[in-house]
Amino acid sequence: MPETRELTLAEAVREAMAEEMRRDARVFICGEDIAEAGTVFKVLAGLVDEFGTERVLDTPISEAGFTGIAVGAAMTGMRPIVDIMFGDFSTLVMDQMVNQAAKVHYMSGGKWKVPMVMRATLGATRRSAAQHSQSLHAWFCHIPGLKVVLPSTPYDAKGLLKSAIRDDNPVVFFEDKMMYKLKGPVPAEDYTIPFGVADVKRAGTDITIVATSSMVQVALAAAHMLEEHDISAEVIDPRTVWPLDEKTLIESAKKTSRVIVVDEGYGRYGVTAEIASVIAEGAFFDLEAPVKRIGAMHVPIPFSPPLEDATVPNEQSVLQAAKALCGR
Amino acid sequence: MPETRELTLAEAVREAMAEEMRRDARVFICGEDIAEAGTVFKVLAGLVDEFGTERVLDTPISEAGFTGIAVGAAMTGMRPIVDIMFGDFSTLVMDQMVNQAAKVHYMSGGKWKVPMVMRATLGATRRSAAQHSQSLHAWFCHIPGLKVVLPSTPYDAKGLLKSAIRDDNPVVFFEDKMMYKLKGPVPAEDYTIPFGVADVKRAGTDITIVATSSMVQVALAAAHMLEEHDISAEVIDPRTVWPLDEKTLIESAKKTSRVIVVDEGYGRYGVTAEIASVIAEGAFFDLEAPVKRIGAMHVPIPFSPPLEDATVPNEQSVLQAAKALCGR
Amino acid sequence: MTTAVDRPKTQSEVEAQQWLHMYRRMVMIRLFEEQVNDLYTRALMPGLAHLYIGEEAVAVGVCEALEPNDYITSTHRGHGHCLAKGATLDKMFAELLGKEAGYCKGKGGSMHIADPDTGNLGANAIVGGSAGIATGAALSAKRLKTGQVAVCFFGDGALGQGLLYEVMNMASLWKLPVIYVCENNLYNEYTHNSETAAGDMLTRATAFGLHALSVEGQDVRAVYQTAKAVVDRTRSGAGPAFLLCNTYRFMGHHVGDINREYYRSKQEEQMWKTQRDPIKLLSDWMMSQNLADRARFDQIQSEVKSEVEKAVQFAIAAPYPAPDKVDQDVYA
Amino acid sequence: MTTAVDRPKTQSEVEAQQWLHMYRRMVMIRLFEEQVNDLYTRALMPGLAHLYIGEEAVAVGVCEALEPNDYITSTHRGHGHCLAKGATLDKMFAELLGKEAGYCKGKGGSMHIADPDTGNLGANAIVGGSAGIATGAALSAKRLKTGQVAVCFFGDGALGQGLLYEVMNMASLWKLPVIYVCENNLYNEYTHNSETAAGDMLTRATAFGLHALSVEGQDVRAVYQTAKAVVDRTRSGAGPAFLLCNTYRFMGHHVGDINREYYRSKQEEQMWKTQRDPIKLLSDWMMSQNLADRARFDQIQSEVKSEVEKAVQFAIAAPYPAPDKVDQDVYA
Ligand SMILES: Cc1ncc(C[n+]2csc(CCOP(=O)(O)OP(=O)(O)O)c2C)c(N)n1
Ligand SMILES: Cc1ncc(C[n+]2csc(CCOP(=O)(O)OP(=O)(O)O)c2C)c(N)n1
Ligand SMILES: [Mg+2]
Ligand SMILES: [Mg+2]
Repeated sequence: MPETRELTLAEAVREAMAEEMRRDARVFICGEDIAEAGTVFKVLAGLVDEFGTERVLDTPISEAGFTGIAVGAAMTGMRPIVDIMFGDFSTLVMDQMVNQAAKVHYMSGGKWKVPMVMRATLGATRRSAAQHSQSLHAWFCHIPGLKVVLPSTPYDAKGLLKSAIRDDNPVVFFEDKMMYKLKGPVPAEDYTIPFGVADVKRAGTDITIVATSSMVQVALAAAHMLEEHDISAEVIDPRTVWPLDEKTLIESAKKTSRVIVVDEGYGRYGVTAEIASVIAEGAFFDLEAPVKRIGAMHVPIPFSPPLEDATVPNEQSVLQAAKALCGR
Repeated sequence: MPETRELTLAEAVREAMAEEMRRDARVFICGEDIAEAGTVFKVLAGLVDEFGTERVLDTPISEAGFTGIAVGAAMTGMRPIVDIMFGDFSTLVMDQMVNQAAKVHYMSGGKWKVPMVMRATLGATRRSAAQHSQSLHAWFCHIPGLKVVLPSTPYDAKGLLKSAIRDDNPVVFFEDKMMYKLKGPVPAEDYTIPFGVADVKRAGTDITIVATSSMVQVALAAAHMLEEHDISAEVIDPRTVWPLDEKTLIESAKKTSRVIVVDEGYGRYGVTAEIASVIAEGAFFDLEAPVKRIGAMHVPIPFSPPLEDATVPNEQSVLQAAKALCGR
Repeated sequence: MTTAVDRPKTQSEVEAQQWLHMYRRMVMIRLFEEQVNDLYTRALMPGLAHLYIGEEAVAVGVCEALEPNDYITSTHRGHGHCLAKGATLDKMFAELLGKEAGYCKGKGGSMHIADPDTGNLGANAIVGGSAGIATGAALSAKRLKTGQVAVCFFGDGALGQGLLYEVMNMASLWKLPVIYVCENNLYNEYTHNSETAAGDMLTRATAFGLHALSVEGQDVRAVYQTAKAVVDRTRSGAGPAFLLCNTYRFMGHHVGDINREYYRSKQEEQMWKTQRDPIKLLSDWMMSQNLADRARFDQIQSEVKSEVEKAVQFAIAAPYPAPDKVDQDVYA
Repeated sequence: MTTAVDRPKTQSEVEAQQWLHMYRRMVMIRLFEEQVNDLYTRALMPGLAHLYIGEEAVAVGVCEALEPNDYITSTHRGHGHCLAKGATLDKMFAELLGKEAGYCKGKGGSMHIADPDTGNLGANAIVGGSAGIATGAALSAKRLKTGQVAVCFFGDGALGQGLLYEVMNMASLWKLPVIYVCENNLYNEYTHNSETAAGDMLTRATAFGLHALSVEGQDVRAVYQTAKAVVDRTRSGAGPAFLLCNTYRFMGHHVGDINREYYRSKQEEQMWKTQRDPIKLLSDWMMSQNLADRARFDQIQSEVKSEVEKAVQFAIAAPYPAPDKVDQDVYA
């Protein structure tokens, strides 16, 4: 009988890295305060004891620099994992990720490869204000050459991260910092989850809720509440937003004829726009109502708790939208 | 009689800056090779003679640095215009534009303002390859606190740029480098064009083509060809993608019931997704067919001419899409 | 006050007044931060709090050398800079608690205090993120001929950010009135800077043509005197400067950073706290010079204490912003 | 060849061979670039072309000091680096013309030549953009204990990019085998670097703990000898180095940059072209030392000329990639 434990998402992420580092000596991690401190979120706690400071490499506060170093290391035989403490600091690595990592393979006519992972956090409601709360993954999805992963459970996090580390392309992996303590079953044996395969987190017939990252948990909670209103909601998690499993999304939309897309990034020009467009096109003749998009409010994320809470999607906003879509 | 001349888009842009610099001593420009060289595209040629090197300020190759300096200067009484030679180098200024410029006003509770303009180029087909051909404006549209302008004619370029310079917010202004030589009528007297007002570049009844920047010219050419097929195309240019004139777009869509959205940015998770979503939602009950999106192919932009030409939208792709949508 | 009104003050009395003023400011910061610690521990304060305790002499010494309309930019560890530049306790606390009455209407919080009235361009939660802003403010001052200078406060960790070198280069080329004040407290979060900064810190500034000095950051008199000279020099048009202040944070990186032994020893902390406390160093020196007695310091301490308490009560009682204010102030 | 096969070569013969080899490489770059100029002017070459003419001694002198499997990164002005590291003329031209037979199947073009076989990690059209890549390659070499070094070529303009300082710091902290070679040709496009670089260039490296040297970049012997010493030192584990090569581009920033007087004088150009031509400097010196005669140089010139002509014919005749190849190689 395969063993399955309850792990937190942080533990699942750590275990994925530890296993891959054991499996492949070329894998190493670099970032700020990751060795003895084990990151500010303690996600990497203990790894340095097993793998030493050369493979769990503390860096100066130089996001662009160490991301660039990772690109070069990836091209020349290593498999780096870059730790970007807050996804908000993605702003500092865009050139290295977008003009370098994403394009090296193509520009060289397929000769050089960049097998690296950039891990970063996303998510608000930690009262961390405008520069430490953003979910900027949409930027990366826009860029050919990158793959973008948004796990929503410990199981997915481990399987997807292992796939990311084994992938020969630059992969951007976003973890919602509010989910690190979320628990879930994780098999003890080795497994990976392929990219581009959405997961139906909950089957339903009346409405499809497409949700990413921690919004999957929000969608599941809303789906649960919707039962009381006799609405059967299907919750689908694309897991990788690029590549995107368009087929599964469209099929569910065709089945239920009503769709909500929830993502924690800013609502405008964000992830929900692409997913909604794909569905609106693919299920055009089956939709009973326009696809409803729910993202973060178009404001910098405020510090004050009552303000911040008003900016991000939550169970209530999904619930209300679902009821409205279903005419209740 | 108000005088109107034929100007190129480059001349219109230059004239807008010259007039605003004459009008307001706080306006200055900074960037690489902008003074004596007048930029690599010669857009600023001659400005340094009138305004001197303090107001047409040559910088080191330090995009992040001089953009940051512009943010600080804007907060303290100046009105900087930052010149980013190629929009591809936006990657280097994301922190200063997104974590600083866009958020200063909000984070300070409305106390500090950042009246600055970032001008950059976009557009492919100059055989400049993957790091000098991108259209990355979608990133900026995603960010609350920024406004994003995409002019498509000399007239619009001048009026919109003057509005941008007079705006008390950070405005990102993208010029298609392939359009600098495009000529069009420009009034000699002072005028501005408000943000958030789309322009119907051509009226039509059978199909709406929403297009941005140089894609407006592509759409107009396609619309002209469509006449031969008895298809009357309406071409709408949002002019500012944020704020976005949703109303005009939706109304046109309701009228024609068929919509194409064309933008030169990468097709996935780009500008077309937002605009298509807005229309698909707003005109849901009037659309005869799914909104068709046309953007750049999801590949880094290749150097080789036959390859590059295959990646960007053109008259033919718009024409074919329109015919297909109209069932011809 | 014991000074007779009609007798002109002697040089040393004037000096004593000035040191006492700085003493008061340092105490204000210390007690403010202790109160923050308390609020945080009692779960009354949302978010994170990075305390400035131990580093007070830097902010106070530098800001005393500035004019009220001079500019500063600050950091995630910014309360001290804001207070030293003249922020009031009540609006500071209110902001930290996310209240409408705060400096930023609750929208900024601990890491984003900004205040045009005191020339505070804003604290910044991006390490090194304000280097451009301070330099730009100096550019404005130069262009508008206002005579202002701009001070950019940042930690030793910010030496890792390339932006700093880009803007120091431009400041030097254009002779801008900006002073980069590096608060070298030895650590970037939980990592000693011997692991993050190669070479020599001062040379990183001289390499770009800046006037660079280092100063004992626990001695407010040294900081003040050096800063004064540097500020005067910069204000007179001699170009940008770099001031390296050697200091130490007595507490954790943030309030929650309790067990610190894996990255620094208790002895090290103890040494700094007992022998290098900037507040004690100043009062000891003043007493040794007979410039003030213990009672004077006690009095200041208790005055400030009650100011702080009043301010914190105000902030606790103040209302949160109405949720519908959330989308105001996005655009000017 | 005139050397008898069975007689062991003397020291100076070996040396002469080596200099002649470098002479040939420099001529190859020169003639390649002249051909590019011609192709461009005849509208046969798409895009932009940044010629390396005048700077040949830098690429050749440095690359001669490297092993075949050592790494380099290059710039927008990269043809010289690629050829010096061993690229072949035909695949170079083919790439520049956007042909399938080119180094990058036509996908990269002039600014993106890359070639694993010669350790070429790629030219880069982002100024300074490859500083991280070169440093990362050095990290790999150190971790995998391959004994390789990595050379990062960049122009003086790249000194404006903060990234460079970030990675030099890490290279220094971690003692990585990387050498930063700054080609100081005095200009960033159309702007003299006295307007863009404050302070002292070498100190910008020593500040971060790097071993830094400057060298007369028109003298290939000086470049080679200095580079050799620096490469040996770095390969032996002594840590990163910075080599400042003073040089000059004889032509415009790119082929279209014809009228240059607004940013630099004809006299200045003339001086460099007539007195500081690296190719002429080497042949003059060799003749003065009786290491070779005029005929030998003429012979090399004509040999290279015909190689170049053959290669360009190949490239012109080669087919473009089929349009349906456009979406290959996006993902590995
Ligand atoms: C660009 C960026 N990277 C990382 C962080 C996370 N972070 C916050 S404070 C800090 C350490 C800063 O050290 P230092 O600059 O020395 O300031 P100190 O905390 O010692 O005052 C780090 C890494 C950040 N806020 N910004
Ligand atoms: C980040 C970035 N900014 C601007 C440019 C545009 N640009 C291309 S070459 C160049 C000048 C580079 O000067 P230098 O580094 O000295 O190299 P040189 O051309 O003199 O060899 C500039 C500004 C660019 N390619 N990348
Ligand atoms: Mg520190
Ligand atoms: Mg140069």
